[in-house]
Amino acid sequence: MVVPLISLILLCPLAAFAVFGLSGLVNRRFPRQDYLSTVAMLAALVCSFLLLREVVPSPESHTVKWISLGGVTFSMGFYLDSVTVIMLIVVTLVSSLVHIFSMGYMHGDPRYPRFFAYLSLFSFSMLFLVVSDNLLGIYIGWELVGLCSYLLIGFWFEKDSAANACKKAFLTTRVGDVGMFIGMMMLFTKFQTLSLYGEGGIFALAANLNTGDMVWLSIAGILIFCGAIGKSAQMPLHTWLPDAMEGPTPVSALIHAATMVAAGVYLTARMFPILTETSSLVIAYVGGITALVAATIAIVRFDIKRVLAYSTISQLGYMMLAIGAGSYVAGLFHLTTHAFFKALLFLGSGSVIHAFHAMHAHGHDDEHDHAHEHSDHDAHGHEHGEDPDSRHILGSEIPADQDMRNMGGLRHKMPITFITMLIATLSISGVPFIFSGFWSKDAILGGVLGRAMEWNSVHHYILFIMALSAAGITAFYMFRLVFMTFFGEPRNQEMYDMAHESPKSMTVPLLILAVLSLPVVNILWFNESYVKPPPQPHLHAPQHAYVSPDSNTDKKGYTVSLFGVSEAVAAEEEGGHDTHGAHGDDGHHGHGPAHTIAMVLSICVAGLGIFLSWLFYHRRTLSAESVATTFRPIHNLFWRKYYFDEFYDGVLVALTVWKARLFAQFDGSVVDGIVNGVGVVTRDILAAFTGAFDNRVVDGLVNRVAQVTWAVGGKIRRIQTGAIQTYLFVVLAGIVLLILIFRAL
Amino acid sequence: MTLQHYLVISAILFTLGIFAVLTSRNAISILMGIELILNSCNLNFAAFSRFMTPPEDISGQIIAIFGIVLAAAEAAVFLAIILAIYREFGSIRPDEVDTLKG
Amino acid sequence: MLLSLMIFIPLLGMVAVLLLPRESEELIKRVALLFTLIPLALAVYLFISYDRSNGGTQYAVNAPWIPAFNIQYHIGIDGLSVTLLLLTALLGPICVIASWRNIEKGIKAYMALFLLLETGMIGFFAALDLFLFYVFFELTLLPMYFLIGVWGGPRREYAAIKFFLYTLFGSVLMLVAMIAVYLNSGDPGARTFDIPTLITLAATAGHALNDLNFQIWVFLGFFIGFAVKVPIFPFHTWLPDAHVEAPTAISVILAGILLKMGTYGLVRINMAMFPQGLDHFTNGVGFWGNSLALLGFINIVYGSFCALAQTDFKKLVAYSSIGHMGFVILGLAARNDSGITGAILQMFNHGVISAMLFLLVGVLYDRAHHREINGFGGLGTRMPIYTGITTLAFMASLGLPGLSGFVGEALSLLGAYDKFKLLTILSTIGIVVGAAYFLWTLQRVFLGTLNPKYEALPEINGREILTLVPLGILTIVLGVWPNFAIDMFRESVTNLIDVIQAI
Amino acid sequence: MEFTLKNFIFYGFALMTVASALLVVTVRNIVHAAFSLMVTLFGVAGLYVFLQADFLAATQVIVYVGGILVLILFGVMMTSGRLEMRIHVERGQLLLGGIVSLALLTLLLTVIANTPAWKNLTDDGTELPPTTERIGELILNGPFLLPFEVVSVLLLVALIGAALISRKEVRE
Repeated sequence: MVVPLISLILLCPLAAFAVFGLSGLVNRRFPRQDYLSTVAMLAALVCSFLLLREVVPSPESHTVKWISLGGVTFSMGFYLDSVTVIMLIVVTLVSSLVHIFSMGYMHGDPRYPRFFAYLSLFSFSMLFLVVSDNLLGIYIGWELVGLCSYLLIGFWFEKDSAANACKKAFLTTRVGDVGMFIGMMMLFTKFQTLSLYGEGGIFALAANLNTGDMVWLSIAGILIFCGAIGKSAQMPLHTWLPDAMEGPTPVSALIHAATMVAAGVYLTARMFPILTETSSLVIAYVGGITALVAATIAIVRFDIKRVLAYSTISQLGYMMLAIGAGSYVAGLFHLTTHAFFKALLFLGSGSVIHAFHAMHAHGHDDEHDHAHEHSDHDAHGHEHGEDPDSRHILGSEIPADQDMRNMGGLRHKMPITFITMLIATLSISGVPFIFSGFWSKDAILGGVLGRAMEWNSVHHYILFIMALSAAGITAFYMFRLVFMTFFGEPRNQEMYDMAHESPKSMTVPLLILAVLSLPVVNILWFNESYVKPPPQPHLHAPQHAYVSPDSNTDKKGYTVSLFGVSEAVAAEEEGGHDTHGAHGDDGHHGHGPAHTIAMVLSICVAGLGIFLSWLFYHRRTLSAESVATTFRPIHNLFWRKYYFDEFYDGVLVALTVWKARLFAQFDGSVVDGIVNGVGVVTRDILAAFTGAFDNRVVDGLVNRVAQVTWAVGGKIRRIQTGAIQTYLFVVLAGIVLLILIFRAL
Repeated sequence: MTLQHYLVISAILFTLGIFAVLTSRNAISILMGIELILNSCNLNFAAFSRFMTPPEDISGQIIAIFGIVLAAAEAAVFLAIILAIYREFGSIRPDEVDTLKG
Repeated sequence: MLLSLMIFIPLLGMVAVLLLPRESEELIKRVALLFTLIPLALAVYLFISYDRSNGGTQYAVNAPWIPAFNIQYHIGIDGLSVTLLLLTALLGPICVIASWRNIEKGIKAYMALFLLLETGMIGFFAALDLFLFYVFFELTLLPMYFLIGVWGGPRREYAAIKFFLYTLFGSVLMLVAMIAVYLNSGDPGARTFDIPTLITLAATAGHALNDLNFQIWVFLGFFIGFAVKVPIFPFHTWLPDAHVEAPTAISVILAGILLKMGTYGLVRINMAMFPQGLDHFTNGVGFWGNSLALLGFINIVYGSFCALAQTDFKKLVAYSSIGHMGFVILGLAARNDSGITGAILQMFNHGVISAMLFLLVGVLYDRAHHREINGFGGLGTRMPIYTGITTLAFMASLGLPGLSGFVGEALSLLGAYDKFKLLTILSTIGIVVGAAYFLWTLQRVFLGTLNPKYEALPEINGREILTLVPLGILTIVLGVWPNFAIDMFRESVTNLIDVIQAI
Repeated sequence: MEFTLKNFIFYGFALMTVASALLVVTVRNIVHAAFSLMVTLFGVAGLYVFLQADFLAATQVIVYVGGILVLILFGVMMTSGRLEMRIHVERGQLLLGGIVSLALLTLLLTVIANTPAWKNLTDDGTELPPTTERIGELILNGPFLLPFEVVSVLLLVALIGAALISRKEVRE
């Protein structure tokens, strides 16, 4: 039952895309691509839920030979454990909702069918990535989602900014992917396989490595993680994600918030068993720094989608931090909750943007044209088309319908959007108990603090503080968003007057997602043994770490109740693996105090953030402008996004282009120049015999040869007087000479 | 009258023919030079036939006869060409007819 | 017999075309198409009927040709040849169709030369006698020279002569090496040009061909001959010129087949016949031991960066070819399972993909009459199907998984990493730069606002789609199911590795 | 070398041949040259007689003097329009040609003098039977039949060709 289900899950969206591709080739549109794609996605969703029922006390995997060489075989297959199933459900669920939402949002777009086809292709790729049981398969899905991301970011490719953004996204992630590929090469060379599971899989083989190989394994792990850095927009490769907001908003919700960017986290989690202390720490720090930096940048954005984009980066950093700190389950848990509430936030913002579009449409056109975001941006692109790059760097050009400074007071106009977005905001901010985000975030904080206390590790204390600050900042800027958008007085009366609630196709997905932002989602993590962190044979606690005396004897694990992380005592089959712990779980040793402390602290910082936000943006007792002026340098740093774009555009891109030009010139002048030298020498020697040659400098040995030949011919042809007598004379003289010579011999 | 007498005469004729062909500025005198050369060859054939082969073998003479025939044919064609050239170039000086000049 | 038919049917077609009156152009094209379709049918038959479990030579024909030098008409195919034969035979009709409308003068001579070229190419991949091999190698040169020099762009004469002289330069060295091999193959009277025999002799301890120094020099001779054709770094400058000037279909053949002749030669002659020489250049020790991989690396990175700087669409594709052939060299240098398989796959895939790319450039050029990348913009709105196919080709070329380009590249790199760690890691720069130049081109040509000059540009037509679709399908099929091709030459590769490792 | 009449006559012919050939080459008037050539041809015919090649001698006279020479004279007339056309000779060419010719002559003479097989082959003076009949046999009924036929076709072709080339072009 498992195999056909998985096949169905993969094939449904693929078929939807194939219909589009084939119909496109013959220039006939399939009439209802939107329904086709949506139905395919819903079918996949149903199959995923069926799988949930099927599954699965023990992981299941099936492989087929994909490439078989004389000595090596590369297999393709799927590996189905609880995490896979949860991911499948998350992906299909969000994707289905986004499909439905898009039917309203994208209605009237000239490339409306294509949008759904791309969504289908994306869903297929993402699902393929999720179920793959080997690195090659993951890599394939990985690149394919990258392609879809490219196509969808550049969906409105008439805009120069979109065209730039999609290219940037693909290239930036590809840098990370190359790192991942190098990591794969390392693993392959060592183990002669790229399969992860089973007897001959990488995990089983890596478990047997001795300590001498730890440096190697750390490097390999970090390189694989490079792929995740790129795809999950971690520092320093995060800059593509904010630009990716040039894509249609449902795309931002699906790809750049809920699923694709989370694939990096998923990959890192999959790689959990081969992480060592070093690579774990690197991952944790990258995640922690990303979480903090992106959050600070988000504070000063005015583009509603960019705020959410930086928020996404920040939350992804959170998940990385969790996995790096050993909180496997918490990381994935947060991935799930984040997928829903962030998709909700994006779709909500899409709803707002859509409302403003409608204004334009009514203002300019009687026909109800919903493709205004598109046309709007198009005009925008024309206006500023001359210098897209500088626009990017400054980040100051915000489309009017996305600029929060034009919003305000919308809660009256768009009640459903408002309510649902508020729920999501409360969730992401970590407002306690009735919102899912609180539980997952708290699990991470507790896990990190737990490890810090357990290992007595300075690193993990630092990471905990980073995470905590990020949580506070997150609460602050998310409420800033809500206050600026939905509260207060309308800042732009004209736009406000035209705004309206979105159609049902858009609000229904919002409502569903709002429900999913409540702890109901935790049901996925309900069964105490449902998700077990895999063992980490090469992760050892430092020598000075406090190891609880019962760590070997207790059957430990991690439990998530209906209301999130409430206790953490359960089975850990591999418990006796070695004496130093090797518990790749959620720091349950320090659970008691750690989780309590973490929870209290996180509620405090969240409350502080919300309170400050209220003061700044609702009560306006504090002025954001004056604070910004006071801390001008810091504000600048945030505003300019830590100068990453400037650095990349000004240094790396320029350097690459410069190098390319250099190489091309080198090709034209030096490579030919070397042979030119040879050519000149050749020419001069010949000149001594045949007289004057023309001294023109030519490029290329071939030219030289031709010219030399030409010149020699020019000289020699004088001999061809055309007078027969001369020929005869020469012939005879030659004969005489020859005979004389040979007689002399 | 040894073989060498004839060979010497033939050699002189040959050389003179060559000289004429080389130096003459008139196509017809070149033709005459060629005729000299052919004659020298024929003379050689006859002489060798006389001195180097058994008396009853007169193949050399027959070859010489063929040579004469060829000379006749050659002269006819040559003169025809000369006429054609004359019509084309208005001259039969070979140095003025140099279309083949490279 | 089947193989001989396949070689000489295009020649027959040439005669047929020459006998037709100059004026009946449609008929000429149809006849040419027919005579390229027959080899395709034969190639498909060979492809299907080839015994995959046996990597040895099949369908061999061996007859004396010039007995005085013991030269034989010896042809046969193994898995590698049959794959490339299929590619050749496939590109034949595609190129004829691609030339249907845009050859304006002398279609008769064009088709005749094209058919001659096809004979040369098919013969080359089937030849098993060194002399025959060389003859077919040179046989491709002449028609190519005329096809570029007569039907090419504005600087066609220059490009054609450059191409001709360069290749001739290489093949002269090859000839010298070939004669050296012949003279050392035995006592006078027992000398041979027969490739399988020579391979056996070269592996026989104590034989003159088995000498390390001899093998190194002969390896170099052949190598330079093939390196010009591939082309490998310092010998590549003919390629951009030839591609830019050649008509579309000829560019397709040039990139699709002629470049493969170089790498095919490397596998067939250099690797199989001179394993010690190969070892000397690829054992990973010292400079010489890394030299072949180094050349592959230089090709990849250098070609990619040069491509990044181009503004001529066709030149960009030409330089990208240089980059992609670098992966072949790198894979061959690794000389292990995945390396060689990857290299061969890359050969085939590059043939398919670059053919697509050149056809696509041709489509654009036929409409806009220029190839300046910066002169376009926004074509995506005007020509959606064309844009879609181009995106597919670009993605395949930049190594997107799921499309064929990836498999070859990935296997080459995986194999090469085993031996040349640093060079392989550095070579991955080529992957990023490759993505960069293709995406940048995609953006400059298709994305952004539509250049008003091209508002009336017609969409790609059915005939052009017809040339692209088979290649596109192959790209996808081989990307999804590479075993489809690998099955053909797996055993042959194993045999080759046995030969290499036997030293 | 005794001074018999026969010898005398031989040397006379020889001298006549050589001297007139020299004239052919040196005289400036082409008509004179042509007539000198006639003398040379007669001289050669005489030499043939001494070689006991009677048929050959007769052919020489008939074909050369009767045919070729007349042809040449016609050629002179038709190209110059007057009978005393000058032969142009340039000094440099003369010098070079002279040097080469002299060298050639020296070479030939050296060869003639130094080839052992050719030495001491004296004409013993025996009378041989007339050759005409035998030549007729050989040509028409012997091994030379085929060459003879070929040559006759050649001659025919040459004559037709000559007529074709020299005829006035008729513009259509």
